[in-house]
Order: sequence, then structure tokens, then C-alpha cells
Amino acid sequence: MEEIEYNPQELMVVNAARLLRDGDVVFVGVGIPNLACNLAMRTHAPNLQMIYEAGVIGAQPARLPLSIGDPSLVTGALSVCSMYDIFTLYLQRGNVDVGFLGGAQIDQFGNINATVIGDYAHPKVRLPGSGGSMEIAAWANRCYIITPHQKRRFPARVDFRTSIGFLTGGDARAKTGVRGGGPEAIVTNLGLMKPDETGELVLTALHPGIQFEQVQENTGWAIRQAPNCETTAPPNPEELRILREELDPQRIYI
Amino acid sequence: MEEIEYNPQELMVVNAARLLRDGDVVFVGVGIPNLACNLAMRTHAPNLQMIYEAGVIGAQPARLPLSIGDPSLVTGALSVCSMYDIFTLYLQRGNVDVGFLGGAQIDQFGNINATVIGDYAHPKVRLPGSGGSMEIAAWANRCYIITPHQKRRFPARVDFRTSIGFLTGGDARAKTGVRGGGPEAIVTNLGLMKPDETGELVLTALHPGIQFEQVQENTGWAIRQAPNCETTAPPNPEELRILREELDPQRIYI
Amino acid sequence: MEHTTMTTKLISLHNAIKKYVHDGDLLYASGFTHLIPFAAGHEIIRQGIKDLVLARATPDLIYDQMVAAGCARKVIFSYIGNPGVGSLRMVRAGIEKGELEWEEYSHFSMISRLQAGASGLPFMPMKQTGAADLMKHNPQYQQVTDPYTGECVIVVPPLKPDVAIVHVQRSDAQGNAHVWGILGEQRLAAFAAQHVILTAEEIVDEAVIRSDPNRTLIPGLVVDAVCHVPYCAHPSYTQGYHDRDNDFYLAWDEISKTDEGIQAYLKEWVYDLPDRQAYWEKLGPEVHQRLHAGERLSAPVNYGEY
Amino acid sequence: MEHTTMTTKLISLHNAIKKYVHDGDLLYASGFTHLIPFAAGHEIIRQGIKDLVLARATPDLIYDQMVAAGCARKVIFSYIGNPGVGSLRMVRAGIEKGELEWEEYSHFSMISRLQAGASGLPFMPMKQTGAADLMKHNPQYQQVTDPYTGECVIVVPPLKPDVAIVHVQRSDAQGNAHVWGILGEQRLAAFAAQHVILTAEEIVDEAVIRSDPNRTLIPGLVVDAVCHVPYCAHPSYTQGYHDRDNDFYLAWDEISKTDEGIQAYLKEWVYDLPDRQAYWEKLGPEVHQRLHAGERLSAPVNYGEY
Repeated sequence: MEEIEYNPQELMVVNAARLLRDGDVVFVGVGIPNLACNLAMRTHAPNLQMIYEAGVIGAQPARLPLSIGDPSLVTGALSVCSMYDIFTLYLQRGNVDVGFLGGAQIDQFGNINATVIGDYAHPKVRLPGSGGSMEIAAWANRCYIITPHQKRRFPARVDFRTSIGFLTGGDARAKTGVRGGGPEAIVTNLGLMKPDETGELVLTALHPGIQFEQVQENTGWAIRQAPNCETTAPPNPEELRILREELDPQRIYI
Repeated sequence: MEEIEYNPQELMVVNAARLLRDGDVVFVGVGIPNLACNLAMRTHAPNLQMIYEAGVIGAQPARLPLSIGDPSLVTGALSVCSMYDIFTLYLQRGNVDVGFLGGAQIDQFGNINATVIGDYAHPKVRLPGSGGSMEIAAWANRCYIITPHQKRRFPARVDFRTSIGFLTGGDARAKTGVRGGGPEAIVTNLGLMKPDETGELVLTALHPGIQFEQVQENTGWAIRQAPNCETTAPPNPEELRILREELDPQRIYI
Repeated sequence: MEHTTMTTKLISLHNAIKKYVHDGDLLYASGFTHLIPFAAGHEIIRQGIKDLVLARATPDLIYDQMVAAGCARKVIFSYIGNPGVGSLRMVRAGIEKGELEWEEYSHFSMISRLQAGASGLPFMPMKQTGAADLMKHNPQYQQVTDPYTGECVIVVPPLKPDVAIVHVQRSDAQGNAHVWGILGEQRLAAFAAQHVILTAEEIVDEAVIRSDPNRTLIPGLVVDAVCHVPYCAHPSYTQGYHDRDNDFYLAWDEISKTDEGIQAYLKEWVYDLPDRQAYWEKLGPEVHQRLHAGERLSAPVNYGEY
Repeated sequence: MEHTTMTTKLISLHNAIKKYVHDGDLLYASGFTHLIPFAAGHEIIRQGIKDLVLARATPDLIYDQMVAAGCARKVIFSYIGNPGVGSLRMVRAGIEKGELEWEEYSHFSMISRLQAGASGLPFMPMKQTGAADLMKHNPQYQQVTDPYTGECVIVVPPLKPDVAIVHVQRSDAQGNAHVWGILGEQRLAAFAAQHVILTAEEIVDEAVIRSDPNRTLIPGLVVDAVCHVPYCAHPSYTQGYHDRDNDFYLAWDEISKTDEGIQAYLKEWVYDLPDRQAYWEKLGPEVHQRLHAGERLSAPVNYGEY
């Protein structure tokens, strides 16, 4: 069989898409998550529905949007509502199955920092802040994180918890009373991490050709490999064709 | 001068209309209050704005509506919103200057009963209940009541306080923390009652030809006459022309 | 999207009621004066469903008829009048005789319960109204202390109907629906409920819905069943489709004065008819003519092609 | 109504800002990505207004520019990014250097503050998010005990701007405005504020507004000033009128890398121009062409003639 070439972005999009289920209602951002949803819709999840925090349901954008408030998301959408409504009627109500999250730091328990590096009151680096991610992380039924695997992105502890994963592990998340299930998987360019029963992220899959050592080198804590750690199937030609020809022909994100 | 004839409904509409001020935003019901607002708009208050609890702002009905949810209120209105919005953004927020109230009983302190005659749990007569009047009475800047003057309608104490006037008088209303000013006048077919500084309703005006004794006979408490009790000016020909020719030519309410 | 293969949610009203409304359910048939789904109420009566808890801000004639037909064990309401006419005689008699349970609110607190239910919140706050009598009789009203001022704030808990029935002007086969005119509590009832039966005056292509997404107040993702039921709302009305039958609202006041009157009405207009189409035909051309809605079209807006 | 003699609220943006925006005010220039009133921000810069508290869920470039121009003492926000691009360098630098006060929320808690302000409520509740770090640093977050379950509920207090600036597609001379596309917090900001400056792409006859009352999200009764400002939102956009200038959002990331870059930009595009018309003309035909919005009209709805 001929070797199929793909880049790390394509690899992450394909693996994220495969995590989505048919019928999922997804609170989605621009960029990689948007591509993952669209790929899933064109393959195994035709009934997936995308919701944008800007208040858009069922967008059919004719182009890849730069921002989640792009006019192309609105024209031809199924429904557009106010921001208060999207956060209450959809997210807080429990109508969102999946949320995509990101941030500058993700820690051992899937907590995310998108707020500050250093001290909050006197930040070394001031980041954009929560946006909707505090609520998405808490209220979506399950969450996914897609991010390059770099040591600075995966510290043992985040400097600031903008949105929560499993806090300090164990029943810490459940005790807060948040309704959602928390991070279900982190998709990186090296593999997949998932929480174990204590909420600690462990490596559950490696991408083809990646060694565990590469993961450990790029992770800020002593990461454990799940006993049944798998190797992901490489992106298949159809997935890559859809991505390259239909979804991002100008290669903005891939 | 020729004697002008008018009926009690016309008299009440005209006197209620005169209480309205130019620019008032009025939370209005169907029937007599609706006529009063329209008459005020066509005479001294062209900038009066009508709001219906059904969520309609600035209606231009081509006919007199039977209900406050009539389709003729919607076609050609300035704005139509949900019920939650009309009660929050308009009424609770303080954007309503005037509310019109009614009920089966109004007592000495302007409290209204629209709920039950007799015991609440085992009612002798079950009335329709609050609708929006609990909130209108509390949150409109000022309220007016238009009602025929009958003893059974004006007991000393209402059987049930559906919406509040001045409760037991004094600072009782202020102590509840409600934002609105409470009933400012009760317009009847005999005259006008207004609260004195203790919140007790006193007779402040008699309609032409009416004697104080008639008011006392038709009131369930020993009503006091204000020292400066006036006689209202009779409906003038222009007011009556507008009412009869423009507003209610079929004489549904007048 | 073109390749979407969603199965349609279109089923008959008969089957939708059969599938989603069960004895003992908490039902919210929504619509403030406007869009009241009478056809659904009649179908529930025909199916002999019992022990329902009927919640509506304004029970209107629809619940008066359902109470008369023996469908209800309890009503939850904020105004039990026949708007502009007078009493709802059946609901009133049920309460006066102690045969019908009830739970009572003001309009805003009733709608706030739906807002809490639709928002996934444990309560919604409202300002003081000073009207303590009702609060004394309804323990659902509670107070919390405002942490900013120390003052008391009234709160009401979520209302979470088992089923909401929502009538709309036009919907696609997935239940994405355009609604206009008086909006009442339509949207909140749909989001608050566990299941949603949508009845629509027209079933339209998804492209019509997508041409004006801001008009889509009910999204298909909360809808379980989509039923094409023209004239569903009569004697209430559907803005732009037919007028409110004020004559019938006045007539019901007479009909409902006697048990015989009501039973004769239910037999003639509910039990002996198979569905709404037969009902509408039976009303006859004179009524159709009287309730005809003329044309006043909205000025279009441009969403732009991007 | 025909005989209505309301005086128009139409005034120039220059005069509206002069009249309603004062040093030290709490300002909310609304719009989530869409309808951001850049022209108003530029006019505030030109008038040299100082010490403003700038509140917006997403400060976007408009507040970055106002901070750069020295108009602000504090920002209140939930996301200080350049959407899809990266940082808001001026806001970020102000915070990192300790020269700009800030008060921070998540999107929903920020919008809930507006909802409370718009509703006349002392607070709005939200479910637990478990994200204690921000709540620890912002004492505006409080908790109350849910009287129904005994659990803790997060609450936020009302945000009551002195002035809101709201851009809309079309308005009549009284400020009754149709808005479509992404609605963000437009409506809430208008109702929450003490004063409202409305900028409109088009001033239309009242009859256009009345043809579609459900589209009127901002009623004239909360509006103080109506300003006719076409292209007010550039480089943000107005759905159906012009596209978002993504190129400029990318370019600002470069421009704002140096103080010289920013000052040169402000001189050329703000201080040296009298108004938005001059700005739009200066952008030139190529940009106009690039941002052209094609036509996709909404399917009309019938309100009926009753």
C-alpha cells in the first residue's frame, strides 16, 4: 500500500472528527474544531449540528470564517439568536453534547488556562481570558481539546484555571456540582490523551510512527500510558480529500 | 350653553384620559383603558405610547380589540416581543409610566382583589386571578383604576390582595420595597378618588351633578372628602366626537 | 446541508399525541391568545387521556374544554379568564367545587418559571411585588437574600413540562420554525419541556427557514414531532393565516353555561370529528370568510451573500 | 399614528457623542463581532474624552484603539482577543504594565450582568462552573443558596452603563430599529443603559419598521439619539450591508506592534478625518468592492390585514 502523506494539522482534524458522533450537537469554534465538525458531517456523522457562541445554529458558511462572528455563518443558517439565549437555552440547559476547548496551558487533570501566565494581578503574559470556555467546560456534556503537543502547553499545574477539567482529580469535579462530564479526550499531533477514572490524563493512543518517549518529552508531568494504548489509524484518502478539496482548499488551517 | 349628554362610560373614559400625560408609556388593557389612551393621544398627549402585556409596543389597531392579544394589535405595531421581555425589559426595568388596573374589589387603601371572593382554598367565587396586575401594580411608576362606583366593588378590606395599593396605609407599601408609586387615582362614574398622604383613598373630585352622599352610599367605608374636592369639567364636544366617531363608532365599550 | 440525511419528524397529530402525551403528564400547550393549539387539545380529548396537569399562563377555552372532558387533574395558571369576555366556567367550577387542583401565579412569575426551565436554572428572580397573599398560598414562591444589597428577592423554581405543544406559522420537516406576531411564551415552553410537539400551519422547505434565520425561534433540535395542522389554532388565531374568532369566544360563554351545552359541543365538534380538517370544513365557508386574513407583508431584509 | 407629532431624535454622531458621552462614563459599545460601532469609537477619540470605563464582552479593535488613544481608565470584558488573529496588544499591554484597570468575566456572566441591568433585577443567577480562580479575583461574583435544593448558585450584579452605543441596520427617526444577523448583546445593552446612542446604516420610514414589528429589537422609547452613520461598523461589519474586513483585523496585529504604528494609524484614520463618510471614502473603491455584500433576501411573512 502506498504511504499516505499528511501534516500534523490534518492528523489532528481527522482524529478529532472521529471522536464526534452522529447527532451530536457541538458548540464549535473556528479553525481546527470547525474543520473537524465539517469532516465528521461529511463522513460518519451527517446529523451533527453545529452551534456557535455568537448565536448561530446550523450554519452553512460558503467560506471558512476567520472569526466565530463571521457574516457567512449567518446567511443561510437555520437559526440565529442572542448571546444570552445561546448560553441559557442551549448550553446551560444541557442541549449541547460537545464543546471544543483550547488554551495556552492544559494540565494533568485537563484544567485549562486561557487567562494569564504568572500572577493574575500582575501578569507576566496577559492572555485573552475565558470567553465562553468557562461555561462550555462546565456545561457541555463532554469536551474535546485539540492542541499541538508541547511541554509549555502541558504543565503539571496551570497558572490559572480559566475552565475546569477534573480540578485535582478524584471527585473534585463532581463536588463542584457542574452538570457536564468534562474533557473526554485531548487530541494532539502525537496521540490522544483521555482521563482515567481519577480524572488524570493518560495516553490512550499514539499516532502512527510516534513513540511514547516523544509524548513524555513534550508533557510537563510524568504521563502514564494506558495499558491498552492503541495506535490511531492514519487519515484515509477520503478524509484527506474532503479536507483538502472541500473544506480548506486554500489551506488556511491545514 | 346647551347641555351636553354623555353616559357613565364616556365620563370615565374622558376623565381617565385627562390623567394621562404627554410622553407617558402606558401598560394598557382592552376596553375603557384602551379608549382613554387613544383619546389622550388624539387630544393633549400625542406622544403617549401604549404597551400591551401580550408584548406589543406602539399598536395601531384598525379595530377595537376584544382581547389584548388581538392580531390587529400586531399588524402595523412598532415592536412585538416575548412575554418575558415585556415584563422584564419594560415593566420591571421601570420603563412603564402608567399601568391600568381593575378587579372585583378595591379597598380603602387601593389594594385590589381579582382572585377570590371568600376563602382562597375554598372560594365562594373564583375570579380570574392576577394575570399581570400583581406586577403592574408594583412596578409601573403610577397606576390608575377605572371602575363603576358600587358598594360591593369598594369594600373596606378586600378578601384577597391580588395586587397592592398601599396595603394598610402609612409606610406599609414603601416597606415592601416595590419600585412603583402605586395607585394615583381611581376614576369612577361618580368622581375621582386619590390616596392621601397615608395612602387612604379620599374623594378628590365629583362629576357634574353628583353629590357626595351618592359616593358614600356606594362606598364600603366611611370615605372622606378632600378639603379641596373639585367638580370635574364635563366631557367636551370634541372629546365626545373623537370617542363616538373615531374610537368606538360601534359603541362596544361606550 | 445538502448531504444531510436527517429523517423527517413529520407525523400525524393523532400519532404525535399518542406517542408523547400520557396519562398524568405535565402538559404545556403554549400561546398567549395567539397560536393556541386547539386541534391538539381536541385530539387529547378524543384519545381520552386522563389526569393531566395542565399548565398555561392563560388556560383559555382550550383548557376549559379539556377540563370539561375530564382530561385534567390539576391546572397551573396565572389568569383563568375568557379574555375580554369573562369567566372560564369549567375551570372555575372545578376549583369552586374542589374537584380540580390548582397552582396559581402572576403572569410574570409563571413565565419566569418557564424561563428557569428553559435556561436550565434552579430558579429565576423577580422584584418584590408586595402581593403576599398569593405567595402565602403557593409555597413554590420563595425568597433569597440579594448578596449585594441584603434585600429580599422573590424567586420561582423551573417549570419543566413533560410535553409542550407549540403551534407555529411555518416549519421545515425537522421542526425549525418561523414564528411571528405575539410570541407569548412559545419559545420558552419549547426549551423548558422534555418533549415538544410542533404543529405548523405550513410545512416549508428548509430553504425558506434558512432565508431568515433570525425568525427561527424554535430550532428543530428541541422538537420531537412535526405535525402539519392548518387552522390548528381556531378559535384562537394564527397571525397572517386567519383571524381570532371572537364570536366563538363570546359563544363559549353561553355554551359553557350548562353541562348539556358543553357535552353537546364536545360531541359535535370533537368526538364526532376525526381531525382538524373535518373541523375546519364543518365550520363552513361563512366562518372561513369571516376569519380571512388579508395581506400585509413584511419588508424583506438582506442577509447578504458572503 | 398619523397625528403623532414626535420630534425627531436624528442628530449627528458628533453631537450625540458630545451630548451623551462624558469623561469618566461607563460606556458599552455593543455588538458581538457584528455591528461594532467603530465610527462612534473614533468620534470619542477625536473629542478627547477621558477616563472612560469601557465595557464589552469582546473589547475588539475598537477598545484597543480607544485605549491606545488614552480614552480609558478601565476595561470590563470577558475576552480580550483579536478574534481569529491573536492579542489585543494595547489592552494587554495596559494590563501587563498596570496602567489600565480591569474587571473580568466569562462571556455568560458578562452577558448576565447586562441581562440583570436590562431587566431591572438586582442579580442574575447562573449554574456552577467550578472555575473558582476568576471568582476569587472578582468580588462581583457572589453566591446565593438555592432555596429549593440548598445548593449554591452563582450570581452576578446588574451592569448599568451610563451610555450604550448600538449600531443597527435600519431605524426610523425615533430609534425604532430593525436588527438582524448576529444579535450579541445589542438589545440588552440598550435596555441596561441610562442613555442610548443608536447609529443606523439606514434611516427608514416608520412604515418599514411597522411592516415587521417582530424585527424591532430596539424600541425608540429607550433611545436618546439616532445617528445616520453608513459603514459605522467597519472593520467590523453590518450583515447585508458590507462584509467584515478580515484583512484589517490581520493588519491591526501588525500596526499595533509599535507605538509609532498606532499613532500613525490614529492620525491618518481618526484625527485627520472629520467623520465616517470621509473614512469610508478614504478606504477607496477597492476596499468597497472587496467588502461588498451580495443579496440574499429573507422570504417575506404575512402579518395579515385585520
